[in-house]
Amino acid sequence: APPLREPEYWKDKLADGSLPPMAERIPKVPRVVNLAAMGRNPGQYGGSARMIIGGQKDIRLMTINGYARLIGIDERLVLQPDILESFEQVENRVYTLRLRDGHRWSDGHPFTTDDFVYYWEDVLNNKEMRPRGLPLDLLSDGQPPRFEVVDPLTVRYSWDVPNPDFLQRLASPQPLTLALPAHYMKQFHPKYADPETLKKLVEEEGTDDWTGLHIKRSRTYRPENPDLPTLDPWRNLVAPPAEQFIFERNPFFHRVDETGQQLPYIDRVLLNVSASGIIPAKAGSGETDIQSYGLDFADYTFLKDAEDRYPVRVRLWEHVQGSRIALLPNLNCGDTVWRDLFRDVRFRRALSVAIDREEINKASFFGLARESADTILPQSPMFKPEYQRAWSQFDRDLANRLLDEIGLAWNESEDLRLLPNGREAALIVESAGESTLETDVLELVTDHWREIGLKLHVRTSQRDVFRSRALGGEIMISVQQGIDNGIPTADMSPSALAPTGDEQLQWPVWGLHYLSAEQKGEAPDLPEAKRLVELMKQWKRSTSTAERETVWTEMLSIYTDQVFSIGIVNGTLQPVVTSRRMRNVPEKGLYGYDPTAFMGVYMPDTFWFDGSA
Amino acid sequence: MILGADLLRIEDLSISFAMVGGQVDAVKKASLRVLPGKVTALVGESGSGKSVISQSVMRILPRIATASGRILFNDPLTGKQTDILQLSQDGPDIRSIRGRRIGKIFQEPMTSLSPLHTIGDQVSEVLTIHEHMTKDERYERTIEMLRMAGFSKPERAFKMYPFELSGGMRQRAMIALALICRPALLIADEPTTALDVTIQAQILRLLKDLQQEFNMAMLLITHDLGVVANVADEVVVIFHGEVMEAGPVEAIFRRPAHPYLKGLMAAVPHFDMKPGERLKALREVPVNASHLLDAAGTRKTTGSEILLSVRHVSKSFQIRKGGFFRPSEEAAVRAVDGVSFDIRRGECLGLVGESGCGKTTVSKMLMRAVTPDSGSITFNDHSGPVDVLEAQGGDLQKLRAKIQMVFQDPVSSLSPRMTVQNILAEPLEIHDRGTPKSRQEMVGALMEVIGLNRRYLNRYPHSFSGGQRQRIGIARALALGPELLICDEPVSALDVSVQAQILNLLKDLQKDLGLTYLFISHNLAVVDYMADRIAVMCAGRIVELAPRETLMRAPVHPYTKSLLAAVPFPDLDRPLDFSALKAASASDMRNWSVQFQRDSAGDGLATVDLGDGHLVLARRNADVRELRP
Amino acid sequence: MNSPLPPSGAPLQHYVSTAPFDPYSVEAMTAGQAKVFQASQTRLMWWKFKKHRIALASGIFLLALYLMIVIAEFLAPYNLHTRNMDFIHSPPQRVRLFHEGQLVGPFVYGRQMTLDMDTLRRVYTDNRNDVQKLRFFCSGDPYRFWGLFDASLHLVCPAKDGQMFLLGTDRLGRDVMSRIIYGARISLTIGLIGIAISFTLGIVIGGLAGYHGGYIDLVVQRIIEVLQSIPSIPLWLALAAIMPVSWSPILVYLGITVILGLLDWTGLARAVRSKLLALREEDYVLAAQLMGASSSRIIGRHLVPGFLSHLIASATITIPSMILGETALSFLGLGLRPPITSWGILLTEARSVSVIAFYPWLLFPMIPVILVILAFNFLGDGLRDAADPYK
Amino acid sequence: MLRYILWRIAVMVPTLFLISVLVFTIIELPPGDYFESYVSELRAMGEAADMEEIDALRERYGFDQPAPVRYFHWVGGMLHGDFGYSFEYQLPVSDVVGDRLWLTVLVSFVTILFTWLIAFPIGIYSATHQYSWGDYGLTFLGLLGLAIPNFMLALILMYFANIWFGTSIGHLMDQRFLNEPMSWEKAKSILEHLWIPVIIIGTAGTAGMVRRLRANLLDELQKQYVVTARAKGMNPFRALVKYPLRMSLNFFISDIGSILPQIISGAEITAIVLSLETTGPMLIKALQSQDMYLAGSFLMFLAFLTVIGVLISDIALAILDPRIRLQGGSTK
Ligand SMILES: Nc1ncnc2c1ncn2[C@@H]1O[C@H](COP(=O)(O)OP(=O)(O)OP(=O)(O)O)[C@@H](O)[C@H]1O
Ligand SMILES: Nc1ncnc2c1ncn2[C@@H]1O[C@H](COP(=O)(O)OP(=O)(O)OP(=O)(O)O)[C@@H](O)[C@H]1O
Ligand SMILES: [Mg+2]
Ligand SMILES: [Mg+2]
Repeated sequence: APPLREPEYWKDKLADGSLPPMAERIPKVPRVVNLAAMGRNPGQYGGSARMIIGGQKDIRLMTINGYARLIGIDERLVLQPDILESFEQVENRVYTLRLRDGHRWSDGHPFTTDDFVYYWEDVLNNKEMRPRGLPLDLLSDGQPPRFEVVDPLTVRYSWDVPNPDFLQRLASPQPLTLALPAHYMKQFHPKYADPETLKKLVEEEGTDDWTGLHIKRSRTYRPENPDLPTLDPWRNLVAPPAEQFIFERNPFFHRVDETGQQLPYIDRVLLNVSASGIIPAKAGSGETDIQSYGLDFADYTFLKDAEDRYPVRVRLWEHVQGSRIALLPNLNCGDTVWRDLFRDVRFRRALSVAIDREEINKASFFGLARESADTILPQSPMFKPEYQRAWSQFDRDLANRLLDEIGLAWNESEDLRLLPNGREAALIVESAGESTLETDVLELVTDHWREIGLKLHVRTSQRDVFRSRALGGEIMISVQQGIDNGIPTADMSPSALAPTGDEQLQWPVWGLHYLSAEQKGEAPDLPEAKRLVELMKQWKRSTSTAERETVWTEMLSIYTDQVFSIGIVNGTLQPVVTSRRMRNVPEKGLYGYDPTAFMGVYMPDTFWFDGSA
Repeated sequence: MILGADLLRIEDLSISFAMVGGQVDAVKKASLRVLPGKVTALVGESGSGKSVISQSVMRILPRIATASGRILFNDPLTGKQTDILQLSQDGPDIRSIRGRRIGKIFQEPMTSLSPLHTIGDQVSEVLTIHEHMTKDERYERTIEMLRMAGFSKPERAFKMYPFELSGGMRQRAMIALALICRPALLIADEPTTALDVTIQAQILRLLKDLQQEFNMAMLLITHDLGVVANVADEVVVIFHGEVMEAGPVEAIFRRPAHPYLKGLMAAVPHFDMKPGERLKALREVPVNASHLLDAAGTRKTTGSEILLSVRHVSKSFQIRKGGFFRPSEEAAVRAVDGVSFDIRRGECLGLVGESGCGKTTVSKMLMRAVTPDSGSITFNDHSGPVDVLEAQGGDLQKLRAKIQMVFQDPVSSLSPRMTVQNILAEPLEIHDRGTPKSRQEMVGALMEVIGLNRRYLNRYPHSFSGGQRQRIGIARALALGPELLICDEPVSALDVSVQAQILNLLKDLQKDLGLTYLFISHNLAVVDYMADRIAVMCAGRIVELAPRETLMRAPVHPYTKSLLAAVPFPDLDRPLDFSALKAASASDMRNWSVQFQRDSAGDGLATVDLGDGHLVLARRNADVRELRP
Repeated sequence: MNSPLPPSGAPLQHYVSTAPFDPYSVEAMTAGQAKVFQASQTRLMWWKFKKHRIALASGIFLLALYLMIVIAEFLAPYNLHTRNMDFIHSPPQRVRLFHEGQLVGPFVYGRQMTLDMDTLRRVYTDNRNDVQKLRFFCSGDPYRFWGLFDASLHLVCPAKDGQMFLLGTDRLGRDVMSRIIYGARISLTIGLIGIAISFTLGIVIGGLAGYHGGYIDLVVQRIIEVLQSIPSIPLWLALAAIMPVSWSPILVYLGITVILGLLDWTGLARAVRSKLLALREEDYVLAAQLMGASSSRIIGRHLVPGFLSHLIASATITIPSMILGETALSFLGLGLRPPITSWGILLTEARSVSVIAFYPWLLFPMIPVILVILAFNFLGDGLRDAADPYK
Repeated sequence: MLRYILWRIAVMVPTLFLISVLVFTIIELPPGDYFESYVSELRAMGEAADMEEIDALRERYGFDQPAPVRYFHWVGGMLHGDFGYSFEYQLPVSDVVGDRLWLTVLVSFVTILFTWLIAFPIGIYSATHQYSWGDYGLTFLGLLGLAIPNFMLALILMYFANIWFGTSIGHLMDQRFLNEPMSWEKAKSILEHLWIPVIIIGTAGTAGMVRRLRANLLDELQKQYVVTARAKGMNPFRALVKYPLRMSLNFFISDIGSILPQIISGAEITAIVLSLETTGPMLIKALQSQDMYLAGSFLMFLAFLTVIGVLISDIALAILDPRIRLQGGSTK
């Protein structure tokens, strides 16, 4: 192994001994990132990268982009042990996770199986902490796993029935937590802490009891607690509220490059809180070193123009959503006339083929997007062109034929169709009204549908009331982005294709039914939807990738053929602005929350500033 | 400087106003002069351009006015002669003259003072501008000036706001303001109209003193020929903006030549007029009074004998003491103190008295504009007695139509943004009399009887002369054809001939229609001419009330006596005896004989009936015979 | 003696004018004066107003604008929603008269768009050979005039198969000029309705409080205080939340107007009130009371006119803030909804730095806003002067 | 006068009570609650919320209780100096507001100062030089400020300030000073940034003030007492300031109470666009995400300032105009 090289950043601390040398800081077997093999260059330490966030909550971007997970996916979406040294699974039931020897939390305390034990015994299975039991992700067929500590570096979670989603959940941008820094958290736990001190702490924090305090102090996804030890590449130094968050390199981070440098290269990341509206302007005036959040395709021209004036570079990555914008007819709509129409597949197909996707592509995406149904992208191993093409052609005659078939007659002046009950066919589409893109697309769609005799009203309402209104059947159609993860592998859950959650605005009530383990909501009564639920369950029980692939394929074809959501375009582009001196940023990338964790899979810890440029 | 050269020389001054319908020539080639230390009186008909001339001397004409000619001012201090019209509008040259070398007493004291600043502030400000003095010195000087101007409690007046003062007090404040810098030239535009004769005499004496002491010259504009006779050295008579006659006072009074001047002289009311004798106005406007007012509503003269009876009304005003934040220990000033009187149907009750004694307050109480602290007021109309203080709704509305008032201050009582047409039509509109067309007619007729041309109907109040405005106020009060008309100094701003015209009109209305008047005036000759009975007020009380004859010939109360003694006559052979007039003494109880003074307990005064309706305020136990002179 | 004035310092001689004297003489009325005295007060004001050139011009300009919104469909070359996908973000075209030195009448050059795939910009070049003559009183985009009948007559249209974007196009290729013309409808009426509401409320409520004082004043003051103490945006948010979501855009528009009006009166009411508190002590108010005038008459005829300058100034300032107040609402996503367009919406749509950098013509709606505001202000000046008795 | 002031202060109590009810209604009006919107927002990102925690919070903050109970809870807390808890920031409201408050006060104060400093001279000039080129020009400039929506002006200024002066876009200071204690450098940076929002927020108000001041002055300049002042030989400017200006101040003073909410309302959008570290954006966000205690306490604080402002305005009015002071209490 090459000799380890210390970053300048720690010079003082190393000198006064407050920080041990690197060899003692990194695990015995660190994760060696071979940059050359990735087609990148090993870099140099140093520098602060500025990034703009739209609100305090967005410091979670650091957890997402930092993407240090027990197990993570790489650029090719293949699972890799990351924090773990290795993992094994048997029949998707028994998962054995092996830690790296000598791995430490950011405060230098060893990261061991104790941390898993603490979380399992004192948090997850503590009645006060979790009166309702384990999180759904840890249940398989409603049953919890068995947890064992195999040896000081190994833990095992085993279920009786398969839980194929487990590893993916560990690798997801918002990962399933299995461990907490026990040495730090114990001071907030009545089992370990001195009751008096704890009481005082609770009072100081202003929470009701220790659980509140514990939850608050243990937030890993939103790293608000600067004292909480972490395994991420950077750790937060600033407690909110603040206008600027400073993240400093984690001296105990477990990754090194092939030249013996500890990652990350960049010493500090500064998150400046700003209004999301001015992020493009700020990015275009060189006020950020790495930015994708808050930027939109429409800003590209401006950002590109700024390249001449400021030392910035703009790249275009590709969005991973199934559709950048999709229209979701609510199959659980309260208005029975409309509900029946929406449940008629001919109607959904008519709506879909009546849209001139090319025009939208031209107007809003410079023709660079892919006109497609709401489905997976070609980058997914399971992609088939027919999914993309399913009912996404522009065929107004077909649409009219379908509507005629359903029996929607025209009114006297021949400009609108009439519903079976004689009302004019006027649809109301709900939009969160957050982007001009949405407004523009809706404006075009309004015209397209007008041609087949349907009137469209756009109603903007706050997104927060969407869900409750959708559940109440008050929403007819809503606009959202399509399937989150458009580049799934068969091992990833196909839940987006089936009614599995109440946030799915095309069938929120059915989704709730599944989500609540059939306690709430209603069971789907459309055969195709029922089938999707069955397939979903089948996937959950599956033990092989091949089996999962068949499930996926069937679900995809049902979903696209049935047009449960009307996709418009996908593969749209996302500007990524970086400092011109920043290296190792891929020219092309897939951009999305799920599964790529925004930039996470491209490992921002390997980005570096080229001092010579 | 040639000793004795003209202090002010106005040569061929013409002034015109640019108005919507074309220009109005207010002054046409007028020339006059003022000698240092001497008084030039400018007399003339109301609206003849006197005030405009005086404004041009200070260069404070309204913006729409243009002046041509020369106004030469010889400053005795520097010996320099300046043509005021050539100076820049508000430049330092003219500013060093204004206020310091030339002082001006404005005709309308109410509006001429800022309502937001205390009297003291506004008066002492002149010193701040022109003299280098410490604050205390300024205060001293101001207090002294206020005292000289006739304020008995200048320290109090210093802190008062204009709206807290009576008309006469405001005028005195204005006088103090004009005199405080001891100017070389004083322009006094009707300086004493709101003052009772005793205070008027006092002011005239003050002016005379200053004239002697500081060689102050004066351009005196007045209607009171008595005042002219007493103080002027030279007189200029002006009519329609043109000088008709000019000369030394002797020549003017002894040998009036121009028909206009002769007419003026003849129109002066005097004390020895025979009963039923009419004043000779320069022009008689034939008025079909009954037609005029019948149009407004038919009237009945039947009903009880006493139209209005006032019983024991009192009114106190809170006086601020102490600072802004300290709770003010409220002291009250009794503006009206237990006043009782009756007004009989069809009579004219004259009310005279010292300036600030509460006349206006009494009249306002009759109109319910001021609520008395105690007492009662009953209006006895043919439909039965109405309690004025309690009337509500429709009753009040009817009452309002029956009692009308002519305000002492004509400027502020006219809405500045209404044309005369609208002002005069308004009462008719409120009481829904007639059609728009008949109202128009009525308004025209009203304008005629007050001697104003119909073509002024579309002008706004501010563009009228003081006298013209006063007449508009009278016309408005007449519009509704009231039964009782309260006239608060209705003719103070009118020259004698127009005054005669208006007084005759009022007399005619009284005779023909049985109109009843409460007539407040300082001009005793006018009251003598108009009133059937006269009440004399002093310090908030009625000190004497008697039929006119009795009061004039045989006054009992010492205050009445001193009033009558202070009347100036338009006769060079009957000059006022200034030296006999002691400052601020007429109303000072201590100078009265004991019978009229309050006893040591602070009261004990009661109304004593001397018979024949002659009432006088004296000690309860005073002997009637003792009182009679 | 001919002069009343002796030489300086000399004793004054007795001077008597020798001109003929007639006490009854009145100066002859000029024709102008006769006209003035017969005229009504409104007519007088109109005469005075006419003399104020800029005000008159502003008045005419505004009148023309209001006429324009009546026939917006006819004046606008395109419909509000007509898109032209081949001319997205096209800069304004120039109307020319001469082609290669020859007079051909008003025309524009045809345009070609090329995509710059590097910067992702649309580049437009004029084709100097493609002369597209404008047509007048021509048939163009069909529309339904006032929702009454179908028509397609326009004042001016592009050449057949040609384009004419005199003020450029927006991101959907819509003609900015046409949108401005349509937007005038909402923007010009919203201000007037809003101001009518707020002024009526402000003057009546403030007037009563100021004139009567005492308890009425106390209560009114507290209401105003409560209303004023909450910044407008939360109030908007709350009121917008009350407005049923099912309302049609037209109702929403009216609702917004009413909201703007309802929230705006407090300031005026306080100003009226405090001014009246001072003015009510004037003698002419007393005089009117003694004549038996009702409170409303005193407030309306005597007090408010004394305050007219302030009212006019406030009104001319409030109209623009109403026109633009709606932009603030739109900015928060509470304003008007797309099928309806206003200048405010056009401006909110242009709210990004890239517009300022690349598509500045999208800021054109600011020009009519500025012009209207200026016009209202100068009109206000003129009215003020006309009502000013001292002028 | 002292009695009047005490009486006015006593009257503030019911007013504040009314305001608190109104504020509470406003923040309660939109359907749903903070947690609803929080969950929705997370879901829109594809994230999941810990429903356990949310349910606990819901219960803890009494979201299951009827509105009046919550109202009294909130008001009661405020009386004890407890302004509630911000869900968004998961901190007590008082901690969240922190620095922003004084920055808001700074911006508002400077803006008010700016408005007055500009509006008074211009108003006076315009009134005394009616229809001069200066009058027209300044009127035009002022109206321009009024005609351009704040957000547009903000964008334009921000863009050009960046291009021409290199001022960083938005914010009240350079970002590197964000978490630093006050220093000379930081103060300089704040000043460098401050002028943009101040101009933007100030311009709109300035035009209104200029026009109103001008109108009022034009009326007063005709009055007889101005002539008197001139006849005293007073310098026209000093006369103007002492008499007509003081008279014209009536409208201005009666407005003092509403200046603050107005400035803050006007500033909100600007602050959003410019991403200022003031309370405006925070308030809007709190309102939109229904962070009710944060929004409510904020609004109450503003309301309190306004009520104080109105009090000051009433007292100042009484001081200014003796007619109001000495006779204002009476009923007609
Ligand atoms: N601002 C003005 N605008 C137009 N006309 C005016 C104005 N001021 C005065 N006048 C006219 O000028 C003439 C002279 O007015 P002036 O005030 O000088 O009269 P006067 O002699 O002082 O009368 P009085 O004794 O009644 O005060 C009057 O006819 C009046 O209507
Ligand atoms: N609003 C007020 N506030 C305080 N004091 C007042 C007020 N009005 C009048 N006074 C006082 O009441 C007294 C009487 O005033 P009033 O106006 O009745 O006098 P007047 O007899 O009409 O005098 P003049 O002949 O000078 O007009 C005066 O001392 C005056 O200062
Ligand atoms: Mg006069
Ligand atoms: Mg009086």
